[in-house]
Amino acid sequence: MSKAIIEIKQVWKEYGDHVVLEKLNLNVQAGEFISIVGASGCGKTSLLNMLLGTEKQSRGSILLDGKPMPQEPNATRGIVFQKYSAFPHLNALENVMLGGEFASSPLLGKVFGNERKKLREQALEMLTAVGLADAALRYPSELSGGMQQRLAIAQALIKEPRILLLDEPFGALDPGIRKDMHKLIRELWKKRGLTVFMITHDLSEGFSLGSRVWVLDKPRIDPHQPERFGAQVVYDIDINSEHKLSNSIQSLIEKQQAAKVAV
Amino acid sequence: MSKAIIEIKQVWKEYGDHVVLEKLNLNVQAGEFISIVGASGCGKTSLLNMLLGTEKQSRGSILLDGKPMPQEPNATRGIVFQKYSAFPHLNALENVMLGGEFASSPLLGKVFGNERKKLREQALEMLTAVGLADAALRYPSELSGGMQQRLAIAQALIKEPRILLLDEPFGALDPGIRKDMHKLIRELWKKRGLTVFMITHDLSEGFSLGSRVWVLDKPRIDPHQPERFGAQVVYDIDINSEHKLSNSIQSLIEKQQAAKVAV
Amino acid sequence: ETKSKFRLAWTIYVGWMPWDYGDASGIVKKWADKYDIDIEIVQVNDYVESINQYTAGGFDATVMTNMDALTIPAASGVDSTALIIGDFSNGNDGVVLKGAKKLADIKGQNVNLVELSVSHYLLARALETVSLSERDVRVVNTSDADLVAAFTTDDVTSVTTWNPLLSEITAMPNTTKVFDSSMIPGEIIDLLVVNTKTLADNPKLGKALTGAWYEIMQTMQGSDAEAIKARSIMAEASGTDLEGYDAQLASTKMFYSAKDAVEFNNSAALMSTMGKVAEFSFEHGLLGEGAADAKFIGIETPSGIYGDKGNIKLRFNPAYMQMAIDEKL
Amino acid sequence: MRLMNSKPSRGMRLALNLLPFVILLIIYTLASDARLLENPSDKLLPSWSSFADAVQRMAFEPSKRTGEYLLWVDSAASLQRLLLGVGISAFIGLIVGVVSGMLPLFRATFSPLVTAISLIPPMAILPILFIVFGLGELSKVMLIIIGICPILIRDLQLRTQSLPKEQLLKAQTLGANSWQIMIRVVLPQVLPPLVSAVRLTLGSAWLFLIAGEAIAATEGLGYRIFLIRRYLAMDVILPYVLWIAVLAFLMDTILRLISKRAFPWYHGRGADAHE
Amino acid sequence: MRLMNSKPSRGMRLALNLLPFVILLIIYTLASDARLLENPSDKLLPSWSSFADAVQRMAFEPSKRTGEYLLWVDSAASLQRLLLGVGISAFIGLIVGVVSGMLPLFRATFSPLVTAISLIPPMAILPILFIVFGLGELSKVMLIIIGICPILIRDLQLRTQSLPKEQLLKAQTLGANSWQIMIRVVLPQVLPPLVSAVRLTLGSAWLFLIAGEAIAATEGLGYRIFLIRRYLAMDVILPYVLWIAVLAFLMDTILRLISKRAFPWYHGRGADAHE
Ligand SMILES: Nc1ncnc2c1ncn2[C@@H]1O[C@H](COP(=O)(O)OP(=O)(O)OP(=O)(O)O)[C@@H](O)[C@H]1O
Ligand SMILES: Nc1ncnc2c1ncn2[C@@H]1O[C@H](COP(=O)(O)OP(=O)(O)OP(=O)(O)O)[C@@H](O)[C@H]1O
Ligand SMILES: [Mg+2]
Ligand SMILES: [Mg+2]
Repeated sequence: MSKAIIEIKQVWKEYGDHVVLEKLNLNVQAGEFISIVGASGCGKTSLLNMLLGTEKQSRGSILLDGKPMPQEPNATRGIVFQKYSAFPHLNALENVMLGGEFASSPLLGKVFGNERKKLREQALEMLTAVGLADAALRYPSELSGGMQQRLAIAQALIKEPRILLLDEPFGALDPGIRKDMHKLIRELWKKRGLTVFMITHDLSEGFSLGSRVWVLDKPRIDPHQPERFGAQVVYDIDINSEHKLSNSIQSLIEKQQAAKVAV
Repeated sequence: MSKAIIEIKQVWKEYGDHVVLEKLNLNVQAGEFISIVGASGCGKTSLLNMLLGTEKQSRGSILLDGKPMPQEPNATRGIVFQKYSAFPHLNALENVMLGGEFASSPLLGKVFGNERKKLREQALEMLTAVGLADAALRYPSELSGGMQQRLAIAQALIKEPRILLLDEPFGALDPGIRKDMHKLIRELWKKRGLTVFMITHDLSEGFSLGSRVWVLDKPRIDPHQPERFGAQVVYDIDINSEHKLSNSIQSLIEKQQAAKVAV
Repeated sequence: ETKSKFRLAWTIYVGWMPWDYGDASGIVKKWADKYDIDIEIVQVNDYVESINQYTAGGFDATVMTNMDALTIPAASGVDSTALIIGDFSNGNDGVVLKGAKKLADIKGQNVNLVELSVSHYLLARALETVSLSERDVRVVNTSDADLVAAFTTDDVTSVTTWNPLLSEITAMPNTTKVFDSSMIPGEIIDLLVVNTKTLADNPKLGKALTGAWYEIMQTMQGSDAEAIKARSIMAEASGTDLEGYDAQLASTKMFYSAKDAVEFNNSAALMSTMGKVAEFSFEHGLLGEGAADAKFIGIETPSGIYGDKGNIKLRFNPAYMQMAIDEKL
Repeated sequence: MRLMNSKPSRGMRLALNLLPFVILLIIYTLASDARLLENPSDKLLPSWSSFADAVQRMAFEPSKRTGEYLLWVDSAASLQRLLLGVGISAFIGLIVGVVSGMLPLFRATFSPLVTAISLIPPMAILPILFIVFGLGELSKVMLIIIGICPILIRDLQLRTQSLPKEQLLKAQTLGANSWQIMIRVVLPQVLPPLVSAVRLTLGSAWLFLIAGEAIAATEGLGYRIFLIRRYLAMDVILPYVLWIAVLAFLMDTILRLISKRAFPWYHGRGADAHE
Repeated sequence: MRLMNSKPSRGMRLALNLLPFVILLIIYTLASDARLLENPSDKLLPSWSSFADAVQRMAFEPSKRTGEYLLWVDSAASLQRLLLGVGISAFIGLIVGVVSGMLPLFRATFSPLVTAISLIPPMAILPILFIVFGLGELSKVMLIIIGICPILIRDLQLRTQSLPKEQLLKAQTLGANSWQIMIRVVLPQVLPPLVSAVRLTLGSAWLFLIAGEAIAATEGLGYRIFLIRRYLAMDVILPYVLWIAVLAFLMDTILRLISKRAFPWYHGRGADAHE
């Protein structure tokens, strides 16, 4: 078995007295597509934030390539949020070029002349890959929700990050458009050998896209002090090898989930 | 055949030169549940607005119980929007009581004493019916998206409208929560003998809830002047009598729809 | 028309502080009661505003200088009478230079002053004495409230102003008072001005005010305990102390007795002074656009009429002060 | 670590908060000492003990002339004018703003007029104001009203117009008439923005108050500052200015707390932080 | 039909827009006629022909004393001060606001100071301003800056802080450092709010300009109004006030158009109507 790209060792996350995540022990290989599902507020975003580097685990350690995770976001980890992902003051093309400009021009963050031409071509290529070639000169506010998410993905991928983090990337989209986005993200993942972490509220989305699904939940609950215990990964399902098993678990979870929501 | 509750006769809707809807001829019986589906911008909301009375048809006539539709919203037609439906400054209970208060107190719009107690009881009953009894004293901002929509429905139903208009009522909800809402709305519709018009982007939602589905689309398109022709009801599907047929049509539409969206 | 309620406006200035004392001590009320009328004494912060209000009809009587009486109410067609001549400035207004020692050095400097006020007039008269004209300096309009602060800055090198600002400024190091009103005695006169028509219809007002004024004058004069107390109150109201107020009085020629005031009123000098003032005002456009020359507005004095007899708008009428002398009040 | 990501700890933050004030105080003390050494009767930068004397005199000793404690008399007079002016403006702003926001006919008639009035700097029409409203309390209160009312009206009108159309439609389907919608749906919802708008205009209100008092008053904080300005009595002016700042701060804080108390639905965790 | 639902037609709206102005004009004419009948040299409510004369004199005839066309000289002087003051304030507001919004360390140090300064009514510290900055153009420009800069700084800081956190994170994952994020992500996005904030503070800027000119100047619109007040020449004051309103309106309109032109992404149909 190859060395894991990410190792999560005995990680706890607490906000003051409130234990959000407890005792996580997980290894992720390069090229995995991990779907993270779980009830609202169970700590999915907190986990992603630790992988992004904007929050620090309270205990334990998270390793990237065997070294401690950098405590700040950087270009190794791309991210796509549910919204606000693209910069509204730049058109689609400029949004995608921005990453390159940051790298080439430390002072102005802006390049000109030949270098610009090159960046432009790369960006156009990327926009074509996500199906936005025709909308290159439009501002985000002129794009539909789905197109904005494509743009956000293109923007993240142009830096060729090894890890892509997605926090409910399709949560705000209509079902029809979601399906197209699924196709897109699956293609990009396969073609570029990315390691993807995707949070979703839609179980079927999680199962159909992921190569592995983490289900976050609290195994123990103290009804008087619900904040005493944190969530753990209660199911860690490898889709490829256990497809049969997962199906049955899925229906199980769905029922559980539905029961919770009805409250 | 009983007299129709709503008759739409030769109705056109135009904004300036832009023909949105053309030549609609439709009759609706009391107690029908009509799902309205169609591409974005095809005129679904315009149609609903004419039924609500906030917009007037450009030509033709719309009759309610054989009389011209009142040109203003009133208590015969309840409405639930995708969002902003509840009043943020009132808690759930007060939101539901408001309709009764308007009727009993023309001057203050507020009642006190015994009358208030009675209204309160009715409102609590209604909140219980939509599963919000426990959240009666919470403000809308403290409710989840699904709970807010339940509240909006409760608020509309307390006036016992004969017609209920829903404009993508569940569009902003997560899939799990959507399912509960479907159950709720189906129960309420059956129990109260409402006539329901529901716009949705989700085809399966439209077909599973409606007793009748209207598919809006432009039968003719002039590629150079796309605004010359308006949308019509290209399919008018009675779910109960033609369930078999509708299934095949559904898959047909889904494909069509997907193709359009992909652009 | 006759009425029984009157309003008098006063502003803070050494020669007008007695009105505040008269209000606080009840002297004014006493005299008003005697004539069975009501007189409200109102303090206004902003001097020009008080005259504007008088001109617009908001006050029946207001304190002002002879020049402002001509250029504001009279020029606006409001027929006004100088009921009481309280004092004239005798060193209370002055031109101050920073560094330089003599008036002629003012040439080419910026002079900060309240434009179109008596300071402006004083400056013009001062310049005449050294054969300069206003073209040889640059007048910068500066609000009186900020003149002292302004003078502490480097770009202000010369000011023309009145007390108490003048004494604040001359107290600063490296300053010289190169000209003051004692060199043009009797030209800057402080008056109580009453609307002529109101006065004609309500002689009681004139009597009550004149009576009250000379009783106050009597009280504040000298160094007995009551006078000290009166002047202390006036001092505090004008924001200074007894010592400072007495210093200001020293450079003011107060007419404590009605006799002196009437004498001054009847002198021929008054008419020639008003002639100079009228000419200055005309040159500066203060008599209004309709004025063809300095004599556009008639000024009536006991020694004759200056200007247009058909358009008399300002009257120096000693009748009521005379009553005070005759003890007919 | 990027500079934008480095956050001071609690104690550190407090220290940083105070730092500029401490530096200012030190600079003042040095400058004042230097000036007073040169000219002991200098009034420009008084020593700390002169400040203490002046405060003692203005706040805790009766005035010789009237027997009043001047600072408190001035504060009471100014606050009364300010509260009257702001209160009346808020009331007018609320009523006219809401009616104008709700009724297109009313809006068409009055909105351009309000815009025109709001363009005129009240300072420019001060002379006219005093002539029209006299020199009494009315004119000072009116100056505040004319200064801030157009702003409040326009803000409230905008807030009313930007209520989701859906809400007004919903209310109509609940059988409400225009009046009921106004008092039960619109008014309560624009109250919190009204408080915010009032907080924002308080600064201007103080300005107009001081300008008005400078011209015609016999007591008040602005009056006193202008009266003693002639003597450059910085030992009184500076404490007065600080006192005004403290009063302004207190009023702002009180309004903020009132709004938090009275409108929990507006400040609740759900509605994202309207500060 | 409910009153709130009845909208005036186009022609009707125009008529309603003009109605209050027409009424005001009529009232003025009647009042002026009545006063002039009583006292033909009354200056309080001049006749229309006096206005025409005054405008002719101030705008199109050289002054007897200086040979200058006063209205234009005054306008040029005032506009220059105003533009300088507002321009510098906008610049400082942008820089300090953005830096303070982005960097917690900077914010902790300077934000309380800015808040404290914003609480002090500039009118109250006029003497201090004069002493520090002299009586020249600088002090008038500084008065504007001190008056509106704290507002702009606080607004821009708030705007910067309320940029979606997601954007700043995204920029960091694209490899940007704090400086690059500031100039490529934050600065361009707060420019349109800066223009809005400047438009909102223009009213105050005019106020401070007029207050400053009233105190010490040799030309300027505020100077002229306060000078002429000495002889109650309403025939000049009123046209000057109107002229100021027109200038204020023009500046506001120009800023609005510039913003629309320069920031299409901000005013675009997608982003809901930032007026
Ligand atoms: N900065 C914070 N300080 C205190 N508590 C926090 C903070 N961030 C998150 N929490 C708490 O931690 C818990 C987990 O939050 P998190 O956002 O990770 O949940 P989530 O699974 O992403 O939920 P959702 O599905 O709603 O996005 C929540 O109870 C939340 O209130
Ligand atoms: N007030 C209006 N003025 C002019 N055009 C309008 C107006 N309202 C709607 N339209 C146009 O009419 C068409 C139909 O709009 P409508 O809102 O009814 O579509 P819809 O089917 O509800 O779309 P969606 O699914 O996006 O809600 C659109 O092209 C829209 O631009
Ligand atoms: Mg989350
Ligand atoms: Mg719609």
